[in-house]
Amino acid sequence: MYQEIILDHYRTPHGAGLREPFDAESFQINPTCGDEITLRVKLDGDTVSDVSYETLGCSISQASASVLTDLVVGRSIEDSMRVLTAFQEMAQGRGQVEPDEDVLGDGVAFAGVARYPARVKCALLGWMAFKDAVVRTAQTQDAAQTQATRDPEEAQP
Amino acid sequence: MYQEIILDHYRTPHGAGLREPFDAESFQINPTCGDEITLRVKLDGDTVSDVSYETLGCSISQASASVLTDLVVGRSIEDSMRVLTAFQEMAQGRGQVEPDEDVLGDGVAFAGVARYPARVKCALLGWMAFKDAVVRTAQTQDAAQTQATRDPEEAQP
Amino acid sequence: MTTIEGLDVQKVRADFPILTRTVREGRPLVYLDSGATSQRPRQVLDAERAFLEQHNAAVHRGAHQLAEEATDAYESARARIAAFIGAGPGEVVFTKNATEGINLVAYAMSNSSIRTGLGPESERFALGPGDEIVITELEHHANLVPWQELCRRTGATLRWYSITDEGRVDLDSIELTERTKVVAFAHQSNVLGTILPVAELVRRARAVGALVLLDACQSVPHMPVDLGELDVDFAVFSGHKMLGPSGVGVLYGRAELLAAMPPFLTGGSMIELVRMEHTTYSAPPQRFEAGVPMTSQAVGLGAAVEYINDIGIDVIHAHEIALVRQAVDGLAAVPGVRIIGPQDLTDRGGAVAFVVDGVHAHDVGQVLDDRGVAVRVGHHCAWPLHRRFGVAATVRASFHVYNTPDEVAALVEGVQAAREFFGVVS
Amino acid sequence: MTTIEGLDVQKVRADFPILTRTVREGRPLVYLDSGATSQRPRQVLDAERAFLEQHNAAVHRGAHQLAEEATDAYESARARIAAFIGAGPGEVVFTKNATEGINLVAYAMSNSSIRTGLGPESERFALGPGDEIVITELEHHANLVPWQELCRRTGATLRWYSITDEGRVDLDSIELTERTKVVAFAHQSNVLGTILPVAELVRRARAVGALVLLDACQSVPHMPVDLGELDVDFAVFSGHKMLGPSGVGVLYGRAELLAAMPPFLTGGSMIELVRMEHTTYSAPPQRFEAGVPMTSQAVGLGAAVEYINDIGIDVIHAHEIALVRQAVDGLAAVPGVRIIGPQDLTDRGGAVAFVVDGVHAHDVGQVLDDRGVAVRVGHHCAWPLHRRFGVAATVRASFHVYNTPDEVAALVEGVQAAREFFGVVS
Ligand SMILES: Cc1ncc(COP(=O)(O)O)c(C=O)c1O
Ligand SMILES: Cc1ncc(COP(=O)(O)O)c(C=O)c1O
Repeated sequence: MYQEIILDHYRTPHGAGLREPFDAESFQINPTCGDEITLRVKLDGDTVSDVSYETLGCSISQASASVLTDLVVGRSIEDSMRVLTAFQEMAQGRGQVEPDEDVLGDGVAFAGVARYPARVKCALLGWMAFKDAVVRTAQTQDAAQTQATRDPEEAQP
Repeated sequence: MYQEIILDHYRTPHGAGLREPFDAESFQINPTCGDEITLRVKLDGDTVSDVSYETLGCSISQASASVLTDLVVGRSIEDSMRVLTAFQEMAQGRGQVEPDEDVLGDGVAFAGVARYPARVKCALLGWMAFKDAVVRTAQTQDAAQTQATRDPEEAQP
Repeated sequence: MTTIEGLDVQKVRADFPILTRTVREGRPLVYLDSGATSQRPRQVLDAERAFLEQHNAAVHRGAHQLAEEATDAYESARARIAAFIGAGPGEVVFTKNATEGINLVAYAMSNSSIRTGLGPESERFALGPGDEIVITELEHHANLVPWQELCRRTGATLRWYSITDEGRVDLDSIELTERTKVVAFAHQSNVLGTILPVAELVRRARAVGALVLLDACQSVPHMPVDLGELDVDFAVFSGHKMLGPSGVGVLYGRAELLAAMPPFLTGGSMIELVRMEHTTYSAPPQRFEAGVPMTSQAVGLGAAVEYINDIGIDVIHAHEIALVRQAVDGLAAVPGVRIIGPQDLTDRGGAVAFVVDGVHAHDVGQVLDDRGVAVRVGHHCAWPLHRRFGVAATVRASFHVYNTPDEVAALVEGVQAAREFFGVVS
Repeated sequence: MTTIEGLDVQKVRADFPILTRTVREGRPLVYLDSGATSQRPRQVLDAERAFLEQHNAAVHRGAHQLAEEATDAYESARARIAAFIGAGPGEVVFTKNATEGINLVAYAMSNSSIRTGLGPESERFALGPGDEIVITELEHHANLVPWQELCRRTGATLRWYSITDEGRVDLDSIELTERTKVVAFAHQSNVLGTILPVAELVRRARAVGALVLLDACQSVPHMPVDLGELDVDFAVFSGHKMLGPSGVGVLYGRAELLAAMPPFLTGGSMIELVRMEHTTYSAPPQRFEAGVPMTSQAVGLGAAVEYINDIGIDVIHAHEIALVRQAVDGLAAVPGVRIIGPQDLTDRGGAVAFVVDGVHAHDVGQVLDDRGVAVRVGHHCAWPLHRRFGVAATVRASFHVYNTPDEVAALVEGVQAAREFFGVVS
């Protein structure tokens, strides 16, 4: 399970820390172990321009968040959601799903996690936070637009 | 279990039917099967002068009530309680208690019931009603006496 | 007696160790009390034991290999049971028995009725004075008393459909109203054998926006049941009546309803985030499974479903119906025997209750027991129904896949013997 | 390591089939997660199977021979379990787990608080705004969330004793008042291993007339407990943590209190008289056991008690304490390991929780699992306690009679290996 790639990301996480500005933030928790992540997303039009995060968690969840930033920053929302789906399928695939390195890059290192069901949630924690934050950016934008037409003063994210 | 004596009492129950006057009445029910008995006790001083009853129940509970009247009518309360205790000990004795025919008379026929735990309640239903009714006569008399010293008009049983 | 195609009863019987024992001084056991609890085949006992000897651990809690295997076994059992009843795995909540399942819904409703600290999604479960809960007069105490208590707690009113002399629900006896919040009824009566008109009762409940709870204790073990198709909101049944372990039952709830319903039992494994001041809860089905669950029993119930599937639930049903036919005809031919419940086999399943003129049910049961025939006597936890028919107690024979025509014949003979013994032969 | 007189651990281990299996590519299983759930000896599995193959029937319902035998087996198990904990048989209520037991008391109290239709005897269980329930900050979620929910339902307030840095209850942190109605606490912490000062907490509760509930989940399976002597009002524990089956637990209640308390789950077997309009309830313990119970599981728990008695609960306790001593000393000697909980063995039992500097508990657990050592990682259903100690998760090793000094050594080595693997060796 502990591929060298995972340990590398764990020891030197990419994109760690919470940064401003951001469009939406998500807080996720793993109820079985109490691990937490706070993750922020900044969009530039349709492109993910930054992902920043703070985690309290194991090597798997930290490395996974690090790989996530590598894979989604600079991509369109649509593309990043495609990566997310591929990662999730692999992680929940119980070792039966062959991962595509072209799509998942360093993410393929997590294929082994799929054989440890109790750790799948760790690998997915950051991804769930990312998904949630993206949904929130959409909501905030909608809300902002709706608000804007009515009362610009209240339109704070 | 079905001793000839039991069947005789079942077919020709002694003392069946509800009679007046009486000092107290008890209604008992067996929650597992819904069997019922209403039993009345009339005392003459310290002596049980009549026991009358109406049952809705199996042969065992009917025969047991019939035997009960034979055993307690004409006895002192104290004596009848002694018989009750002996009957109960035998019925709950799981076939280990040797019944005393001198005390229990026809009641010894119920010794076999003790080996059928589910039927013990049937055999005891009438006896529980008798015990309860005797307790009630004592209460009514107490109440009557207390009342009597205060307000004779309210002293109805 | 017709032989049911594809069923070798003797082969089935060989799977049930208890059926080879004798009772009352050497008489072969004739077990006709499966309506109270069924017996377990070797396959179910083996599955539970294999789990305990190889995979046992606390589920949904550990990260070690045993814990993973145990969680897997537990969740696979849930999926198999869900498929058996036409439900999604997320719609199956494990309870200790059917009784807990009904109480769960009733308490979730009274919990919803205390609105402090709850979101708007639980509002549809809230009750108050003037609201009504509707059941029928033939219900098992398990589908009566929890509703009485819910009414006591919330001020709602309990109403019920009465039962006709034939033992059918009298659909004209009451009308549902806009205040009817729940309609709860048995799929099949555990006394009369009557199968209730589910579709019609669901239609009426839907028309007034009431929730429907189906007590499937006597249907799921004996006939094909697709809860999705029946379109009920909740349903309950017990493992021990379907060749599975005691200590495990199922509450089925439509996914959307379980998602909106507040919890009942609270504690470990059903939480999302716990602080001393406040707790949030996980998604169903976990939200309704507090504490370490009946793990090996769920696995055993999964094995029971597999056993039933291997024989075929329709085959089991046909076999039982043939036994019911034989029992009803055989008993009705005994003078002085009155069958309580439909004699007509339309919409009727496998419980045959009866009284014998001049011989109390307890005495009939005793004579049968002395002959090795195990039946149930009493009110079978349906006291109001017995009162409705003016009897304190009935004798009930009930069947499962392992019963034979010879056993039914032994029942009928035993009833005749009881009449002779108590001298009521005409 | 001292050998405990009268205990042949290898002989004991031979009774537990699962202990011979291997995990993760052939490594012998080192099971150090008995605090979550224990394993079952052959004797318990055999007792349950013998019951099911010979005596299985619905208890307290049938009049046939099997039903009598089943009732006998069930009630004998109750009597044996009662004797084991210094209680009368009428004071032992079977529940599905300890969690249900605590919920039972909490719901009986909110049921009492709705006074409609109740007698004066239930008044002592009634709660309202201004009343207080007191627990501690180290409780398992099972002894926290049900009280939060009870407070939500009744308007009462939850308060708690805080925990000192040493992992002891800070008896000065709060004062009980005349409004304190319940004081509920663990006998032994499932994380820290701390044994709580029962006598002192009972004394304080009595002084203000509060009821005392003891969560004995981690004490009854591991040390001699006499509930009568401890003078608590209620206590709970689970079968699966004491070498017995899952799906069965016990609520102990003082006879006088159970007699006065209204029911929780309602349905069959707990009634006295049922009408559509109104139901009356039977005496305890039946009043609190609605529906067909976990029959074979109660029998299995009775067999577990017999198994424990044959070894001697004091022998088991001494053995576990020796293992705790070895684990605490061994782990404390590993650089970077911090034990959460008392290192002093006074008033301390067998759960050893710790963190490793620079290595997350999940990762420690994974390295251990890969070596065949099964421990639990996470918050162990005591999230507020973890927050109190500023950690999200700990590693917990817990023991039972079948564990050996070699296994504790494997734990300590595994922790060292985890540090090496994650490169935090100093
Ligand atoms: C101290 C304590 N209390 C309560 C519980 C809950 O027990 P169960 O999950 O068996 O209901 C546990 C175990 O999980 C425990 O350790
Ligand atoms: C129709 C019906 N409903 C409910 C129940 C209650 O089931 P359990 O006692 O397993 O909870 C039974 C059986 O006893 C039943 O036959």
